[in-house]
Amino acid sequence: MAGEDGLLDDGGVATDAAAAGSVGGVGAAGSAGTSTGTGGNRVPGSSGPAPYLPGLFTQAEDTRGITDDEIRLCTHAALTYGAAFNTSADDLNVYWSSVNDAGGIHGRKVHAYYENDNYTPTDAQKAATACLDKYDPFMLLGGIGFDQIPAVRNFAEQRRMLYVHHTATVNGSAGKQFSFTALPTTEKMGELFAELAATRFAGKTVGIVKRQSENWEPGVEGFKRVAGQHGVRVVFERPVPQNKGSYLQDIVELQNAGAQVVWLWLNALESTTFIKQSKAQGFSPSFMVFPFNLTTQTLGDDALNPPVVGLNMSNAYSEGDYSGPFASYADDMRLFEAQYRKYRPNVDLGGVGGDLLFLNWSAQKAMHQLILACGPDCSRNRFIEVLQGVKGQLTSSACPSDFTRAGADNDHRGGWSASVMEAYRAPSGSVNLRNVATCVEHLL
Amino acid sequence: MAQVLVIGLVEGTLFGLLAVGITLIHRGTGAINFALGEVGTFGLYVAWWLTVDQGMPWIVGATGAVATAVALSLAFERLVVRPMRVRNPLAVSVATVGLLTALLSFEFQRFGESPREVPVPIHGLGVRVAGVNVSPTQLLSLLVVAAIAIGLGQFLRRTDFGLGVLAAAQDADATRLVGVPLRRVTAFVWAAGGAVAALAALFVAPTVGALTPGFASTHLFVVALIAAVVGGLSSLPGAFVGGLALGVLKSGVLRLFAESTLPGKEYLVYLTIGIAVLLFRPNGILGTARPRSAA
Amino acid sequence: MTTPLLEVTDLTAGFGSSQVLHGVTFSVAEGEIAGVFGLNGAGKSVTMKTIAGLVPAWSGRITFAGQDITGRSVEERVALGMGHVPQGRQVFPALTVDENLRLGAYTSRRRDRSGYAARLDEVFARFPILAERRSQAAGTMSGGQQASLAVARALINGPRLILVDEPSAGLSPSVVGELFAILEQVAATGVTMVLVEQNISFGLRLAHRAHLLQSGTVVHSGPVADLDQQRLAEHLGVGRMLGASTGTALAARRGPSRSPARSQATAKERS
Amino acid sequence: MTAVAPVVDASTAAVDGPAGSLTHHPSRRHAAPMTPTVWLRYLGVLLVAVSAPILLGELGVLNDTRALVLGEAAALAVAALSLNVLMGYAGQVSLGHFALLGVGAFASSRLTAPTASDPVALPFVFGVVAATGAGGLVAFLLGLPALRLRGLYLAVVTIVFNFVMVQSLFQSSWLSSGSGGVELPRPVVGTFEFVRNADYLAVVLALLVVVWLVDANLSASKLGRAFHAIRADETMAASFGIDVTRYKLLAFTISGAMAGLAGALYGHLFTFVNSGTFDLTQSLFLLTLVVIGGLGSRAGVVAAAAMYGALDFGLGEAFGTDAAGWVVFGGAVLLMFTIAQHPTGLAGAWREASERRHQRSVHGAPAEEADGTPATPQMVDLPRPVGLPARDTGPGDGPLLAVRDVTVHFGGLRAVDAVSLDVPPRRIVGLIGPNGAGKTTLFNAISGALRPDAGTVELLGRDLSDAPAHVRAAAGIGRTFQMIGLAKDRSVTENLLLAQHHVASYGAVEALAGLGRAPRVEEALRTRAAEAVAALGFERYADTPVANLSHGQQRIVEIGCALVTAPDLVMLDEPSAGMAPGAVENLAVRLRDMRDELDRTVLLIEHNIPLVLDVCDELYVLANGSLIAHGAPDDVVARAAVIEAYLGGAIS
Repeated sequence: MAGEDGLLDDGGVATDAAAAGSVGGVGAAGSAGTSTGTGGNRVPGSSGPAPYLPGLFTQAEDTRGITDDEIRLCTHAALTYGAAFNTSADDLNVYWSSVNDAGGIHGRKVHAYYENDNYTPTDAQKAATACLDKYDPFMLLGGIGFDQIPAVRNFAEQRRMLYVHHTATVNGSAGKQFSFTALPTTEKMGELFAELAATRFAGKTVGIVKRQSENWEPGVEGFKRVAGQHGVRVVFERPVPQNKGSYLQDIVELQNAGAQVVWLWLNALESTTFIKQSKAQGFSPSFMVFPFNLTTQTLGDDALNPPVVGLNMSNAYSEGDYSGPFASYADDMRLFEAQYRKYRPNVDLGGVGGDLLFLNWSAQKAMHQLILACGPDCSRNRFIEVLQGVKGQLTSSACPSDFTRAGADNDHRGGWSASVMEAYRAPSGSVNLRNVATCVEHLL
Repeated sequence: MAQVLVIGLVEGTLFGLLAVGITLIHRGTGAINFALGEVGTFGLYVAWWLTVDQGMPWIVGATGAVATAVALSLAFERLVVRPMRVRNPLAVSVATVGLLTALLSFEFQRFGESPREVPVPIHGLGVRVAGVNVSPTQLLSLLVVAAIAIGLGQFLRRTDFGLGVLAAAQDADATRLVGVPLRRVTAFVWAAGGAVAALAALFVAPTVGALTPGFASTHLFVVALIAAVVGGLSSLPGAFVGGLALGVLKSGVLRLFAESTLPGKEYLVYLTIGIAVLLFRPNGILGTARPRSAA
Repeated sequence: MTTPLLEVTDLTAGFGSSQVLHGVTFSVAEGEIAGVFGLNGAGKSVTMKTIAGLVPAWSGRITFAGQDITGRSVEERVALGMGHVPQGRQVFPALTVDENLRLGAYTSRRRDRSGYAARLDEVFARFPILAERRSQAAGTMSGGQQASLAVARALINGPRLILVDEPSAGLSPSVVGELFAILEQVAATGVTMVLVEQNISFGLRLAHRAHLLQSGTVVHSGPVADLDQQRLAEHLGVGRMLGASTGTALAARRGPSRSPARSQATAKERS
Repeated sequence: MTAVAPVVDASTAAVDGPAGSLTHHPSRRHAAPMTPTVWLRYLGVLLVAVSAPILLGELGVLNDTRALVLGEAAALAVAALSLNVLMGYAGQVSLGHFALLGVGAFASSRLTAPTASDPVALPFVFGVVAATGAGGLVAFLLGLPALRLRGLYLAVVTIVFNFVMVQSLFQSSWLSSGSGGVELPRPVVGTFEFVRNADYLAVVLALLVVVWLVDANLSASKLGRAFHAIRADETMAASFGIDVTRYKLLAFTISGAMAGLAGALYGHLFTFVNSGTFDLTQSLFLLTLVVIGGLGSRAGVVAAAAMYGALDFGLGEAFGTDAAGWVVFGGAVLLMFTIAQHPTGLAGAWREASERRHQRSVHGAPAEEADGTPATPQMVDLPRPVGLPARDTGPGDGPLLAVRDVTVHFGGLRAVDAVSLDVPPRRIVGLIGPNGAGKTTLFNAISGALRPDAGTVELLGRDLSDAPAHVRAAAGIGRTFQMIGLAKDRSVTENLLLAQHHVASYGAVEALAGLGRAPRVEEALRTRAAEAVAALGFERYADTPVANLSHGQQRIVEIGCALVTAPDLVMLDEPSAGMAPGAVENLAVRLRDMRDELDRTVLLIEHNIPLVLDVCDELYVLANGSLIAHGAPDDVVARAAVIEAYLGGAIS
């Protein structure tokens, strides 16, 4: 099978902006702090180039991909739903269409482009190269892909290209100049999963099935570190190669080991297949996975009793269900659905990809804040300053990021919190996910 | 220990099902149909569309799958194999590689990699043996294999046309010299191969759990190929038993070397078995020695 | 002379670039046994395969039972009543005697299945050895037994003409005698036969008319009776070598006078 | 379950009989020898290949995306050349070839990628060398089962091999970091790092030119000819002194080395690969390229890779990177069409087109003269090639060839039963007998084509009983075959060069580099072949593929090939079979020339009795595997027992 990090890490369309994390309603405050050089606000479109803010990028590189009337972003992501789900660039740009119709940001229209990375490191580099050549973007963004991100990060560092990407390992980000991630690291996600096990499944034995890869393994070390401190008993640990296909042997050994909770540190397809085969064996532990509607809707009832739970860097989405845990960001959901009805009415938001479109929409909403905060004289150096100066609070649906906390050794990591979700029977009848806890740093 | 055996047998049926398909086509055409798994998967997408998407009962989906696979195989024989100027088993096998790649890339483009729910004939947990659940679908698949082997066996032995198919596999010229229309026999063999491919996919998918392009064309196909080789690429029961044997061997190896972190250990074992059988027992472990004609 | 059952005119054929048949012409009357003789490489087998339809003719015409079958497929020619005892017998080794016979009658069973049982009994009566081993795999039988199965397989379809291609090839001398008796029985039924044979004295004892083939052309056609040793040697290009022994074979032939006319009579009684 | 009876499946004899082969592109021209002007041409091409991409990169015409796609196409071209050596030249099926690229890539990464454990990383060059070496070694190991397996069965092994590498070794922790994959940094020369794809493309193109040169050298040397002979017919190859085992493994090793190099180039192009990059679908795609391009044609397979690059790039520009999927689909459909309609692929179609053009401009195809008998060619009388012991022309006392009690039985049947015969020097000895008497079996036992169950064979006092066929050929036995043992899709000259294999004294490396003894020896072989062609009167057909000649002409070429290395003993198996009567007279004249003017010794199997009586000095008669007569031809032929055997005996 075409090798890739995982068939659908988080359902294909998980694009970039979630990577950018979110910025609290920084608005005016943020921009004031940045334009030190020229004092007061410059009126957009006025004559004279923006003053050069010395920093990582040279003057020539600093304003590539941004002009007075447009800013270009390019994302490499696994757009592999194929024609059946007709994921096209337009489906992903609904948020920017509405922003552009309302006059853009500081008078600049946002043009977002997408290149398919097919889940493989080689195609990821083809996509990144195409991004640079075709669109000469202001910023390169990396969708979820444990194997694609290290490959493109390698590419971006060599080409001195501003690259903001999804989850990566701690030492993956160490020593990097041009690559940033506003999402929790692989290790942090492992630790949070351990805390989830210690709280929701206190006293229960845990079995781990993990992908055998240096991009995944650090998460398991994080998990075991925290599990040891909080009395979580790990009774089984099994590394599996990519797309193993049949997990019968592992399932039976899990049962023999008496695992009551199973943490599937795998991608969406592998998790779906694993759970399906477990249910066929009459084995129904509590599963902890990367939660996406793609998994829950394909599994249907198998995702319930007991409900599948998991951690994600953004909020769950279930079309038309604004009650309970959705209430706190119901207006965002309504705005999201309204915009889609206006710009892309034929997209089925209730389908398997609905939550991914919402995740992408809310990430773009967060990116909007960042670009806004970058001000009218936005440049790459200024953007990095904004990004690293962020000490934001909760925005509508993406968890806050904080780059100052990482300390001197690596101020390229800004993600510290995630949301806990569980599967439930949505009013529409399909099995979707809903938040249990939103943007928590610790569960203990 | 019983657990290892049962796991092995359950997984072995998957290999066995596909191995029967491989052997049937090899017997009839002398070629190895590398696209067998994918023809079955394509049929399964049709079954998915009929059942999961359109909500039809499983049997309608299954018929749709078999019909699609048969049509695909017949079209391949008519458009590619028959007009071939240099028609020998190797050239036909390489042509099936073309069919495999074509179907695979079409499925990627059309259906994408997203896993699709698999149509399941009978739901329910099935029976528990030595701590392992044998789903009703797997039990049904045993019946299907038996039906294929017996049904096909009877058809080939009892009917004149069936006898013609057996004879064509042994001596094509002599078959024509007794008046059997060789063209129709070849078409039948490809059609039957397609049907078996679809049936195999229909009964393998529920155990795998998710339908994606190429799910029956990579791991499963390669192991089924070795199983068919173990069965001497000539005997249908030999192929099925070969599949079971490899299944048990796999679960044994995985259980025995559980700690070693080397991924895919079972494949190393398969490679050695494949080479060993081909070199020393080309007629397969179950395939009897060839009856020497006196000439 | 009645119109010939089989007529081959100016037949050319070959493989790839090398031409083997350079214009073969001969005809066979109903009820007659035609012998086609020639040394190795003279084109005997290619002639038979071209008549059967296995090898495509380059040019020339083949008519059988009044129809031009030059372009027809092998299966169609068999359905028209052409039976074959192929070179090297080519029985189906893994099928039983019963199954080999059932396949032999493929075209006639498609027309009417009822007559098959009677024809099967008739064949078993004529070949008791086959009745005895009817459920044995053909591949496990001796050369001679396979030869009789091959002949029976052709007979059971009730053909009007049987092409017998080098039946004695590869058989030990003792078995050749058995085979001769079998072919004599078949000739007695009055069915028309074209016999290709390397073993010339064997062929001469059976055939009514002989057609001598050399380097892909028929150099002589005529009744066996007026073939003498000198012309035979000369035509076959065997020259001096064929001194004594063919003479004795011919003498033995002349003993019981068998002219083609007489066997034609029996053919009429049967049909 | 009633067993469906196991069945003999003759068409794919498991181990020995080849399950048929793919149609190959018969190249008309024999490869040009490596003269200095040829070197200059390659140097020129190399310069252009290196400077063009860098220049275009500077001008911005060749941006990173375009250079990446062209780089991939160039690396695939090297991979296609490597598969072409294995499948196109040597006829060994490999459906898992991309795994060998993976071996190269991972080997190169082990040396060149800085990791936590050993931050010091070797430069790019070491990576490429390691990749080439590793590829060759692993391919050699893959070649071992290929010695006994052919066609389909080898294909099955190569597919499982591909799987084992991807599922197991490429994901093992010591070679890579699990499914995460490995890094392959771009080359650095001094301070200049080949970051820009256009610059790296220059490196790939340069190495593509080098591989092309190596492939050209290979084709123009005894290696290429030996590979083609092995693909055509291993028994025939052995009869020309080719050690089939050694050359088969050599084909795997050379192909594997090229694949390893291609893997390194591919890996360093993308700078990051994981096991999925080298999985089965990639191998099948490479196979598609090679078959569409035209198996056996260097230019064809590279053209196919270039076509893929152009299509992938064109569609990518027009419809975005998703379109690549459709390119693969198109390639697959084209593969099926190629195999069905144009088995020789692009190259074949191109050659047929150019041939038709050539046909129209020149008069008709080379046909035999009207009267069917070519000008009476003389026999090939060439001095014994250097390096062979001088031919024994003195009045030798013992027999040149002594065969004692040779016995061969297949299953129960005694094909040859304790046969002993002597062939005195400078004599023509005939061997006759009815069909199935065991003549050819005895012949094969003498020439080493099959190993007898008992008995000895001595040539000029040297015991060759245990020597394999290629050693006996080198010891001075030249032979022909009943079904014409020649590489029929190669030209007459190519066959005459092939026949001199065992006197081509230079090593494999010299052949590949086109240096050292190779050019000189090849030149000598070429002149010798030209002399032989002239002697045979075949100048007009020097470049004609043997398949296009008439049966009689092919037989003469085959006899020429048997004589071109002036063997002591010439064994002819039914040379007159299928010849027109006129040609047979001619043959008799030439056989006498061999004995009288060329002092050669001939052992002759024949059915044409007049020819035997006319030419032979002595005659052996074989029947049912044992000798029944020996003596002067006229006397033997008249014996009753002989005639009895011939006519199948009187009917009891």
